[in-house]
Amino acid sequence: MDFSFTEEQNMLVDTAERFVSKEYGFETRNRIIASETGMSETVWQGLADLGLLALLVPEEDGGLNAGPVETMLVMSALGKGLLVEPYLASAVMSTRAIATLASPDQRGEWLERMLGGELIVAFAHDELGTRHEPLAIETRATRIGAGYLLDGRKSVIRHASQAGMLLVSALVEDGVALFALDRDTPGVRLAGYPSVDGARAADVFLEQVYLPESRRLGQGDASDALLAVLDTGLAALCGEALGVLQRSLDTTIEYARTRKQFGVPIGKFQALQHRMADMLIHVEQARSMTYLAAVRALDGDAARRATALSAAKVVVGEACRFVGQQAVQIHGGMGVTDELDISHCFKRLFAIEKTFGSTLDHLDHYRRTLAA
Amino acid sequence: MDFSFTEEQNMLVDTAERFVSKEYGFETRNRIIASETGMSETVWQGLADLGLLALLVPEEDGGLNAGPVETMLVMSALGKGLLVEPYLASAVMSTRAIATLASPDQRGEWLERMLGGELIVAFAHDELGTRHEPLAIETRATRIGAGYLLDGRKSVIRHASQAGMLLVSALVEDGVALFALDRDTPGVRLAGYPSVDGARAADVFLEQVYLPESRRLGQGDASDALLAVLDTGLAALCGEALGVLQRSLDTTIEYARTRKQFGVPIGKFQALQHRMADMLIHVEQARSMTYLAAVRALDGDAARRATALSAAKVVVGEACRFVGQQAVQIHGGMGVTDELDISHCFKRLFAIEKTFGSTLDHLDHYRRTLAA
Amino acid sequence: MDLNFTTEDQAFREEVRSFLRDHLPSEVRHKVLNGLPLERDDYLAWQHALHARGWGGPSWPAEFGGTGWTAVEQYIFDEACAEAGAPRLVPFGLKMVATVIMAFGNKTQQERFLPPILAGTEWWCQGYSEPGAGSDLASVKTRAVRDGDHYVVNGQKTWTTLGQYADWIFCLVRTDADAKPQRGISFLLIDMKSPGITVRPIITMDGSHEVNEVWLEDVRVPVENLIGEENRGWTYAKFLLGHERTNIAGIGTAKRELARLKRIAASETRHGLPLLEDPLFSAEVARVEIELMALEITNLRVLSAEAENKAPGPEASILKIKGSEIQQRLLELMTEAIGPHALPFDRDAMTAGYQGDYPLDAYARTPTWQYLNLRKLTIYGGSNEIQRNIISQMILGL
Amino acid sequence: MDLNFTTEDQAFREEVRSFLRDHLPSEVRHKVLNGLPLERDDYLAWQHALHARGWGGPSWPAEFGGTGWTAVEQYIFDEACAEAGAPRLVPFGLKMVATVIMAFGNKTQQERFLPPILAGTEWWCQGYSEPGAGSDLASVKTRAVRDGDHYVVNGQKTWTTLGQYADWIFCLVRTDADAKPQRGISFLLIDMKSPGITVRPIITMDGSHEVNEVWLEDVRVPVENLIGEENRGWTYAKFLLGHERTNIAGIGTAKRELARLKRIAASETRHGLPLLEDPLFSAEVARVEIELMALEITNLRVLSAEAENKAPGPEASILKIKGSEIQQRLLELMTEAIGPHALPFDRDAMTAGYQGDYPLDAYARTPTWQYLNLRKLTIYGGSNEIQRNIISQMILGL
Repeated sequence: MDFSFTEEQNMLVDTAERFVSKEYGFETRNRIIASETGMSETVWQGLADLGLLALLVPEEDGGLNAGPVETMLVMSALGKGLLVEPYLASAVMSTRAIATLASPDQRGEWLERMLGGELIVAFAHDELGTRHEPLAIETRATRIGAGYLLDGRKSVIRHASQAGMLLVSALVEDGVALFALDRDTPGVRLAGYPSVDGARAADVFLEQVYLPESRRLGQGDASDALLAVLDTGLAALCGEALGVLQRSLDTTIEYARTRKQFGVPIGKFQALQHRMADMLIHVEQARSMTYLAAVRALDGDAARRATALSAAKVVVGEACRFVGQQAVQIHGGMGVTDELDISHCFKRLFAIEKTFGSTLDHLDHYRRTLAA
Repeated sequence: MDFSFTEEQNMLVDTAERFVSKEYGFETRNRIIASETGMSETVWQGLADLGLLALLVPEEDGGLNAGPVETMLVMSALGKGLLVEPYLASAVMSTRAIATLASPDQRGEWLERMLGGELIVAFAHDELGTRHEPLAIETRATRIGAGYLLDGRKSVIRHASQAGMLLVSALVEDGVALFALDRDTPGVRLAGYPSVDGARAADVFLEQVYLPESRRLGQGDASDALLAVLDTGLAALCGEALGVLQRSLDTTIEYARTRKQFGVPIGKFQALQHRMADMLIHVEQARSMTYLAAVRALDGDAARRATALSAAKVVVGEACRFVGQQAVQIHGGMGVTDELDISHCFKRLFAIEKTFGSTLDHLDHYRRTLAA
Repeated sequence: MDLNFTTEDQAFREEVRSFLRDHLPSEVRHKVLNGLPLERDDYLAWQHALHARGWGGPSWPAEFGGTGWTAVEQYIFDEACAEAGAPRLVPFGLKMVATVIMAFGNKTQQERFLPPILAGTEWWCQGYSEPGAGSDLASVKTRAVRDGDHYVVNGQKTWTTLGQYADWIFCLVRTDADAKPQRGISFLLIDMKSPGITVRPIITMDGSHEVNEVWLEDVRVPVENLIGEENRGWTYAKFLLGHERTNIAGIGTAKRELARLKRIAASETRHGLPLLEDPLFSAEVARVEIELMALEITNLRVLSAEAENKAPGPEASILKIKGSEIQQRLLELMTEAIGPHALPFDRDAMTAGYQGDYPLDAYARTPTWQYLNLRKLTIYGGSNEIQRNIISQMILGL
Repeated sequence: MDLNFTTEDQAFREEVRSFLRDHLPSEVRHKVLNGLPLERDDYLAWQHALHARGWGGPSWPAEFGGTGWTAVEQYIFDEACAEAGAPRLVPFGLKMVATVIMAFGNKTQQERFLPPILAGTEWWCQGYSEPGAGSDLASVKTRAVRDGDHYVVNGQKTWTTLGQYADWIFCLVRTDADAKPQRGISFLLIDMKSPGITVRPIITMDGSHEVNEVWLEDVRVPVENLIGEENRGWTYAKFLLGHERTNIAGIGTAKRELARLKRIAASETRHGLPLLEDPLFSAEVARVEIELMALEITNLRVLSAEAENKAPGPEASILKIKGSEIQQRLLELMTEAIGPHALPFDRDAMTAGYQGDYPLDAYARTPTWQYLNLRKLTIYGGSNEIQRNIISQMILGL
């Protein structure tokens, strides 16, 4: 049993935190989310330069081959900065999917450009009904000649409009497959919009999109690999949540220490004191489960892994809701304005709670395993 | 719309409250619950003398023919005294059942003795599985000659050992029937025990118990009447809860005003202040739903009535739990002792929450009606 | 005891409903029922319609041109309007400054200011809160110094709701700096067109422009715009705070939103079952529906006690606390019901005439911004913490 | 990062489990697993068994005859014991007074008092709380006046857990009435057989006799029973309060009770379905299981930080708050699971050898008294309100 981090891991945290605090201040972020593309090329290149985009890339492809613990640590640091760039989608989930499934040729073609910051890849898996059942895919890839025709709709795909390539999950004859799709392939239409948390997303409509065999990742049914990627994403998301939670708590404590009402700092009011104690408890319980999620993210037993990750998402999700709402409440009127960063934390926590299944979805999943 | 009570109703409250505060002090009650029979004949006779046992008896049988509002008011007053005598079972539910179903002969035989205090009647309906489904009866009455043979088990029947007669629900050929059973009828065995709240209860085992036709109440399927009696009981129970809740809140407020810690009354601590505010909110919401339960208790549409009563039980049940637990918590160490009345309030609130279906049972019932 | 309205009250409700069917502008109704943001003209259109019917002042006594309705009638009216999808009545003129002018203003002030409020031709906003004061309203720093026939006002107000539309602002100003905090405050009516007034928007986290900062720099206000006596403004402000209890819980609004939640939950599915039949989700809907049922009766009890002139207890605070929590919960459950569709957030798609290619079901477009927007409910109008303080002071007397 | 115990630790756990299988008396195990009340001899039998194995002092350093285990080993031991159905170790001797004697007692005191604690031949109780003091431990009123070679002690202690079995009591007494509250306090060891000591039971709402009032009337205590220096007792008491963090969350106990809850929920049904498959009930079980899972890791994190000698933060308070809430919730859910069978309450039926005709399934006999009994968890050992004060003081520093 060991909750300490290696020197390398601590350096990684340091690197990521320093980058965020230097390059990703509140004003900078506001400019980025208001910009045309909704992300910063400079920031993305900065992440590439620090090697952070290579985190999950295998060594033989020039990467760091790091694991879920490192991913969690980096995500947490980026979460503290409320980073809206496509790190989770491209550097975590898509990288993991390619590293797991893709052929050497494909890896060569994509990973180097990804870790260098040239190629952003969105992970286009979710559909209208996916939130509750990860394999409820309706998009179909029909074999035609030496390739496939894809039809379907992917919904609320983060960063789709910022990505050069999309990894699309689809039903094939022998199960589920992942396809790599250039965004400008004929038949692909994006309906884009901002996400509540400042990032960009889109629904992706696929109509008779032709892809050659070389654009399919791996052979046979990729369900297991897909689930593993989704769980990697969920564990990483918990890491991000932890960063946002910590920032929300710290900001609230600082506000309560300094903001005066009726002549005393509001942190002197016992009702608020106890609420902040409860916020801390939520954060610490979320931290514990985020650690668990990281450790279990590579568990080969998919059912056991899913149960542990559902448990983590429940605790993290409850924390997102409680800490987010109370942070705003304790900030009073200032808490609901766009001017302070606390409302931006609130919105990211709200979005995280709804991503990859809500607290209620995961509680429901977990409770169904009890009688088994 | 009118939330005031008539002069008669106010007098009734006054009568019942005066009786309780004069004749049912904490010490008296402690003696009663520790006594052999677990109830006081004197108190029972006192209730009879005040006419309170005649409350639900029809006028033609010498009673007051009062309705659910009067029942609620009296139950609330008795609840404030944590009365352990069989008022709900005998004077409310059994009286209502007899008044509704029994023949003139039967009414003549029983009601006069009941309102005079001579005859106590327990309502022996619940079985091992009844809590969730009121009509899930397994006790059977098989016709034999001019009578019936009863077999079955009634579980957690309050006051069974104190009653001269039991009203027993059983399946008959044409549905459900109620039978009046003297406690000493051959084949009846009671396994008695104290209830957590100081009252007495028993499981009632019926083995080949012979009853003549004259002991069956009414003809044909009595399901509707039985449900109506159970709902009358539930509405009355909400009334009792209200009395216990109010006493618990008042006691806690008084304790917090006077008990000092760190040199100040504990009621000065904001965390406790807010908790008491929440207790008050629970009590007031429970009061509102208790009123609703009383008003709807006679609704002829059984499904609509059941839904309203389930809603009431949810709000009252939540109040029982929150107010009971917080009252004890705010009393600190003193709250868990047998010496103060607050722990006795706590136990009665606990028992009420579990009676006639728990909060969760009723929430489940209610939610199933949403999609209908 | 009778939980039903009298026959007369029921007939009245029918009359209101019938009026709503005929005269509530359909675009406005559409916006309200679908949670779309309202604009100035939406509020005004509704006020004009009411005024045309003689219902411009539902809470006003007849002598000032109001309806003279009882508290019960006002409640019925409010509830029917909310359920039907009418916008709320903007309270700053109708319910706030008008109440003070009627109670403490002089004849001239009453004749000058009340009719345009009723007719919806002058828009009022509130100048109470100041930066950093939060719930501590008595810590007014804006100063008014007498200079001949004028006061010269300097200071800053904040959280001024819909101040960008306002023709007038009523302000608490400090006229005696040496008196105790609550003593030296006066109540002034100020023309928003006065030189020296600057309105700056505060954008809230949902992207709305609902509240403002109002800067007052050497603003000259004629002394005849002083309400009542100098230095007694706190009394008038407090009178107002204790006055409005009829619609504080928002029962009608909550009922409308509950119906909307159930419509959404009937459309969305989990494991192939409508969410309204999903055990865990439907249990949450049941909880809030039951809470609301209880609060409605609690509200009726308060009305009934008001009708009997019983001394007010902590009821107003109960109504505020539970009402705001229920409304927030309803929106939270709507965002839960639409799942990942709670994330897309395009303000353009939240307008009534939107024709773009936003790929969401119409019902999924607005819950999120409303959820964000309604965080304010537990903060403003006396935060829920302040309300719990009030309750505990009443019951503990410490 | 590694959430698993080391191979050595896992081997150690197996050793403890094996010992438990062979040496935990089966009647005692039966009582604990079924929530039946324990008696003096149950605790002693277990302490004797541990002592025989050399494990009488799991938290003691080897130099005093203890096991010399690390904090992690102690945790593993505690958890394995609790899960297997061993009684808790009565802490007043083993964990409290012994810790103080080891740290601040002199050689004579250590030799006189420690061995009988280890062997389970002398039973200790705690004389801290006084009537009316609640969580304000420093407000000690019991006075000790020096008279030659003795202190003469007068006063009253309360909430003295299992004092009816005790041979000795350790007391906080006031030796300087003029000093500030926390200054003039001394730490005395008092023989319970001393003339002038009266023990009166306090019956709790579950009908148990667990706590007592202890009256001291001119009790003469030899000065050699003073620990450390006169008037420095508060320092020793505080040292103790900060000392014990290993088992504060009760993870092992909670796991055992969770398993019991699931057994009950698999037996009881609603609408024909085992409660463990009932959506609403199983969701509640899931919630508490997940909370416990998180708390276990939080506890391990605290242990790990302790092993690295990191400065303690608010963790002990987190463990106390969540641990007590989880245990209370588990019992609450058991009473929910047995439904109306939570009402019958016959203390006689809650004894191991009961042969009467109590008509309840065995598993339904004890949850209610335990639910009542465990209300104390959020009150004693520093109430959860005090714990939240501690946390907020640490994070806010106000």
